[in-house]
Amino acid sequence: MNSDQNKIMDLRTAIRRFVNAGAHISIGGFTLNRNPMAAVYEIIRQRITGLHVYAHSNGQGVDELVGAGCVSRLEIAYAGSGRFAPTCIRFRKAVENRSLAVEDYSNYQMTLRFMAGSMGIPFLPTRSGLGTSIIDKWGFSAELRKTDPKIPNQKLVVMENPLDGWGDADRVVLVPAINPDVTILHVQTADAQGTVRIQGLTFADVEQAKAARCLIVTCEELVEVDVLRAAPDQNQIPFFCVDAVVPVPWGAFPTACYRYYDYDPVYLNQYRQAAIDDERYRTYLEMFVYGVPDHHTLIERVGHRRLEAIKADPQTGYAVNLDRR
Amino acid sequence: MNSDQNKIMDLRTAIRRFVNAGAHISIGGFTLNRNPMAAVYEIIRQRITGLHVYAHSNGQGVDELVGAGCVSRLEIAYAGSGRFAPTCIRFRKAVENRSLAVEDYSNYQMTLRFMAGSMGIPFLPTRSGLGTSIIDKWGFSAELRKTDPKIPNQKLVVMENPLDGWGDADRVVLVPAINPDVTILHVQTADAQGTVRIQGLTFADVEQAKAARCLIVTCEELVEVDVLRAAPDQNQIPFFCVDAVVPVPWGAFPTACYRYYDYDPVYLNQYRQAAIDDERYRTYLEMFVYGVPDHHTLIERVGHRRLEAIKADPQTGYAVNLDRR
Amino acid sequence: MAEYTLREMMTIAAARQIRDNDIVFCGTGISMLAAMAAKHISAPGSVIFFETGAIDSLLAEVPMAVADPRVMHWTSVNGSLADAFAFMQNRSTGRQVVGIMGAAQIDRYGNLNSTVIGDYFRPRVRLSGSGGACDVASFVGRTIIFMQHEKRKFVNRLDYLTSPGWLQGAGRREQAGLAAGGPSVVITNMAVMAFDDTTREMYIMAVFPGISPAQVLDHMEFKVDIKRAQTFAPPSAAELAILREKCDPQRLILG
Amino acid sequence: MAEYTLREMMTIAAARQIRDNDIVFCGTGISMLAAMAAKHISAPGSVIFFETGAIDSLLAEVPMAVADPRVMHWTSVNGSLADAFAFMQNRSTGRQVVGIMGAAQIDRYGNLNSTVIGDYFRPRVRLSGSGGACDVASFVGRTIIFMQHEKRKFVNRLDYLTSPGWLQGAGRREQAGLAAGGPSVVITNMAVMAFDDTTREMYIMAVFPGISPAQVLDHMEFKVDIKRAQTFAPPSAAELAILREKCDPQRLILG
Repeated sequence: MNSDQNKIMDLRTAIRRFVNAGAHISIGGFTLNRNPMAAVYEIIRQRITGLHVYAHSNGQGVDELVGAGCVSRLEIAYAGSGRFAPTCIRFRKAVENRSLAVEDYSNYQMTLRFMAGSMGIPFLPTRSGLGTSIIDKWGFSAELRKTDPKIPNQKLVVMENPLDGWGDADRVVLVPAINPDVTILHVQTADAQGTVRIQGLTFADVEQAKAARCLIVTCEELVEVDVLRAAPDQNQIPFFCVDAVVPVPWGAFPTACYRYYDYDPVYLNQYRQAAIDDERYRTYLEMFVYGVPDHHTLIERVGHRRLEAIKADPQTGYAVNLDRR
Repeated sequence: MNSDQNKIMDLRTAIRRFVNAGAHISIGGFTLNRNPMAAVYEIIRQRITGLHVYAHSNGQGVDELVGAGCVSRLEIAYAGSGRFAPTCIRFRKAVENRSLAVEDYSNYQMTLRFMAGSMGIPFLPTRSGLGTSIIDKWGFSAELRKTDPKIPNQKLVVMENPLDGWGDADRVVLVPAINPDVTILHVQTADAQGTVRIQGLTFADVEQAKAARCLIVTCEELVEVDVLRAAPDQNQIPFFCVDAVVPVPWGAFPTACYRYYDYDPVYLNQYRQAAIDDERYRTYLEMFVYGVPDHHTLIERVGHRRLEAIKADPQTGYAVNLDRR
Repeated sequence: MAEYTLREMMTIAAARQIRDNDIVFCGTGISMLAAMAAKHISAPGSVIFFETGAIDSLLAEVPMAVADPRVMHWTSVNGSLADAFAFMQNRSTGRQVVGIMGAAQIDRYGNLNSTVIGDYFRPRVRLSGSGGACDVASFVGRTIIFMQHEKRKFVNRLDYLTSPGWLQGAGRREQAGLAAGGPSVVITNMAVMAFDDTTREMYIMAVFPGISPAQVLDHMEFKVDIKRAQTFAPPSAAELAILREKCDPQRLILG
Repeated sequence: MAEYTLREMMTIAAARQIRDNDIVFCGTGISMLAAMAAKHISAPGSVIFFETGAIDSLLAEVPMAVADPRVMHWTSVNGSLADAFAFMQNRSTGRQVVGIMGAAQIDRYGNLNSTVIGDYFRPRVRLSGSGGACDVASFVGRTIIFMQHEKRKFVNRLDYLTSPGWLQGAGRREQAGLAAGGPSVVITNMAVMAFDDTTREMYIMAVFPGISPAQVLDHMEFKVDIKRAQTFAPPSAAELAILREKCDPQRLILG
C-alpha cells in the first residue's frame, strides 16, 4: 500500500529495491503474451538467485529465470510457450537434473491461490483435481513445509462439504492463498501515481497484483493521470496497490503486448534452438542478457526490421500475416 | 446457458416466461442506482407473489416489490435508498408487522454468496461477521431450512482454518452459494445476442448474472453486435449467460443510470411521502404501477420537464447542479 | 470566534482524525463530508473510496448514496463490491483503511447495532441492517464512529451486534478471528470518546465547548472514565471555510 | 475420392463430435483447428473459448497459443482466467462445455497424464504439467481427447494422473466429488475410441480406412472391446475444403 504521487523509477533501481535473493515472486502474462521480460532480463543481469516463483502458465519469462539459475523453487501449473515450446526446455532440464524443486497445481488452482491472497483469506475452494495425483503427490515434502514459515504446511486440503452437500458438492479442494513478496507486471499504460490500464485479456495479472506485498509495474506508455481518470471503467489496478512504475517500451519483448506488438517468432525460435544445448544457451545468455546493459540495447540489437514486422495492426491488435513458422 | 442469436423480447413476455410465483430472484443495481425498475413494476403489475428475494443493498427495487406484496422471503444486507430513505419504509413496515421473513447478512457476505454461485462452488470463506449476531441469529429457522430444499440447511458455518492458521486466520465464516432461478439486470447497452456492457460501477451485477439459472437483461440501448465486439475489454457478460434482452429506455427510472440519467429526487421524495401511509401507498400503486400499462406510459406521465432535469451531462455522467433536496 | 453549527463541529472532529495516506471508507452524509474535508485540510494524500467499488472519486458534488453516479466520475478505478471489500479484508491494504460509520446503538466496547431495536424476531423498530458496516468493522485498521449522545443509544447491552468493535474487551477480536484493528473514536453531539489501549473500554477524550463530562454521563446507560476529558478545540475559521465552500456549498448534508 | 492427410482426418473426426450450441474449450494446434472447422461445417452456433478468458474469438488467423493476441480480437468478452474457469465449474454453463485435450499417457478409463514420464520425484521425462487440463476434465460435460496410438501412451497404469477421466470406472467420478461429465471420445492416428455407458471402459468405435481393429490393439498396452468397431467415414471434399481454405490456409497446424 503506497499513496505517493510519483512512483516512477528506472528498472535497475526497482529490481534492486524490491527483488532480493530468495524472494517469493510472481510475474504477469501468460505463455508468450505480456510477460514482463525487461524485468526478467534485469533480474538475470543482477544475478539474483534462490527465488521462489509462483506461476500459472507464465511461460517464456519463467523459463528464462529458470534457465539463468535464478530460481530454486517453482510452484506452477504449466511450463510451455505455445507452439514454440510445448514444454519449456530449460524448465524440463532443470527438473530432470533435479536442480529445481517443483510443486504442481492446475491453472485454476493457481489462479484461486492468487485470488485468495488478494482477498485476504487463507484459502479458496474448488472441485478441480479431486481424484488426481495433484492431490496426493506433494513436490515439497511435509517436512520442508513444516520448516519454512513462508509456505503453508499443506499443499492443499480435501474437505467434506460442511454445508450438508449444498451446491451439489460432497467434497471440495481447499487451495492455500499466495501473497508474493513482489509481483511484476508489464502493462500497456500506467500513470506516475500507479493506476494501471491493461488492454485485452488480463490473465491473472490483477489477482497477482493485489495478492503481492510489493508491486512493480513496467509499462509501454506512461500517460497523464487525466487520461486514465477520464475512463476509469477501463482501469484494473488502483494506484495504492503499486510501488514502482517503470516505463519500458517493448518491455514484453520477445512476448506479445496486445495492440502494441506481436510475439517475435524469430527470437522465440532462436531461443528454442539455444535452449536445447547448454553451451549454446550460455552463448545466448552472454549475447542477449549479460551482454547488454539494458532492455533498450537488446531491442536495438534485434533491429528495426524485425520490430517493424511485429508491430501491431491498429484494427486487430496483432501483426497481420506475420510469418510465424 | 443459451446461444440463440436473437433473444429480444418485450418485458411482459420476459417476466411472464421467467418469473413465476414463488421464484427465487435477484435484481441488479445498488440503492438508488441502476435498479431494473421497469421489470420490478412489471412484476408488480402481473401480481406475482411469494417471491424469495436475494439482495445486498438493492434498495428502491426491493422496497417496491415488498411494498406491493410480491415478496414472502428476503435475504438481505441493507434496506435503504441513501438519503431518501435511510431505512426503506415499506420494508420496515413489513418486517415490523411480520408479514415478511428476513435473513440478515452483510454486503460482502451477500456478494460472496452470489460469487460462489457464479463459480459453481458450495460456499466462499470470509473473516467478516465473526463475533456478531449475524452468526448466531438465524431469521430462517433450522426447521424451515431442513424442510425447503431450495435453501441451505445452515445460514452459514464458522470453521477453524484447516490450513493450520495459514494466512494469519484461525477461523473463517463459510457463506453458502446462491443460484437464483432468475436474475434481472438493467444495463446501458446490450446486443440482440445478449452481450452486455455496463458503464460505471458494476456493483454485484456480474456475479448475480452468472449465478442465476436464467438471466433477463433490460437495456437503455440495443446496439449492433459489432459495436460491442469492437471493444470487448469493456463488456462484462457474455451472450451465452443471457436468456432475454429487453430494450427499455429509462428502464432504471426513478433510480439512476450512469451516463444516461440521474435518479429523480422528485419521484423518490413522493415515494417516501406515500410509503409512510398505507392509504397513500395504495394510491401510489394505483397511479404509477397498476394504473399504467407499461414503463413507457409511466415515463410519459413523469413528463418531459423532469426527464430533461435528470438527463446526464456527457462529461460527468450525472445531472450537474440537479436540485436534489 | 467563528460561529458554527454542532453538525459542522462533529464533521471537523472526524476530519481531524484522518491522517495523510489513510484510505478512507465512507458512507453517505456526514461521514463523506468529513472525508472530503480532511482531504482539503490536513490529509491531502488520503484516498476516499466506497464499498460500491469507486476508488478516489473526484466528488465535485456531494453524493446522496454510496451508489450515487457522482462517486463514479474521475476515479482511479471503477470496480465492484467484490473488489472494494477485498481491499479491506486484504491485510496490506486493509490495515491502511479507516472506516467511518454510524449506528443506532453502541456499547462500552464500541460494538454497534444498526439492525433492530427490540427482539430480532419481534422487532420494535427494524433498521436498515449491516450493509457494509459489519465487513468494514471486521476488516480495517481503524474505525471512526458517529453517534447521537442519548441513553437509549449508549447501552449496556445491544439488542443486536451488527458490527464488531472491541467485542468483550482486550484480546477478544483476535480470539474471535478478526483483524487487529478496531474502533478508534466515537464522535457525538456532546463529546469525542476514545477506547483505553489496555482495557479497550470507552472513555471521554474531549467534551465540546460548554458541555461538562457529567452532562455527557447523563446521556449514557453505562459509566465511563471522565478523568482524561479535555475541552475540544472548536473548528477554526479556515476549517469552516473549506467545509462550507469546498465540500457542501448547497448544504445538502450540513443542512 | 478426395486425398487427405492423417492430421486432416483426425481434425475432421473431432469436428464431427461438436454439436451446435456447444461451448468449446480449446487448446492450441489441432484442437483449435477442429473447433474452427466445426463452426464452419456442422455447428455454426458453437462458441469457441479459451482458458485465458477470451470468449467467442473471431480467429481470423490461427493462434499459436491460448494467450496469442489473435484470440483477443472481436470477442464477446475479454475476461480473465478466473472468469473462464468459473464458467466451466458453474453447473449451468459447465454442462454445455466440451473440452478438447491431449496427453502423453491415457488409461482404459480416459484418465490422462501430461505431467511426467517415470517417477514424479525422479522424472525420466518432465512434461508441461496440467495447465487448465485438470480443471476442464474436472468440470465440463464432455471431453474429446487427441492421442498418438502407441503402446507407451495407452498404458495400464499412468505415471501421474493429471486430468480425471472416468477414474476407476462407473460412478467413481461422482464418488470423488467431480461433475457428472467425462471423456466422450479419443481420436488417434488409427481410430476413434469411445467409452461404454455402463462400465466406462474404452472401446473401439471406428477404425480409419485401411486400419484393422487388431492393428489398433497392437498399439495399446491394454485390451479393449473391438466388436463395436466400424469403419470411419473419411473426410468429404467439402469438409476438407473448409478446413484447408477457411481454417488454416498457411497450414501452420496442418503442416
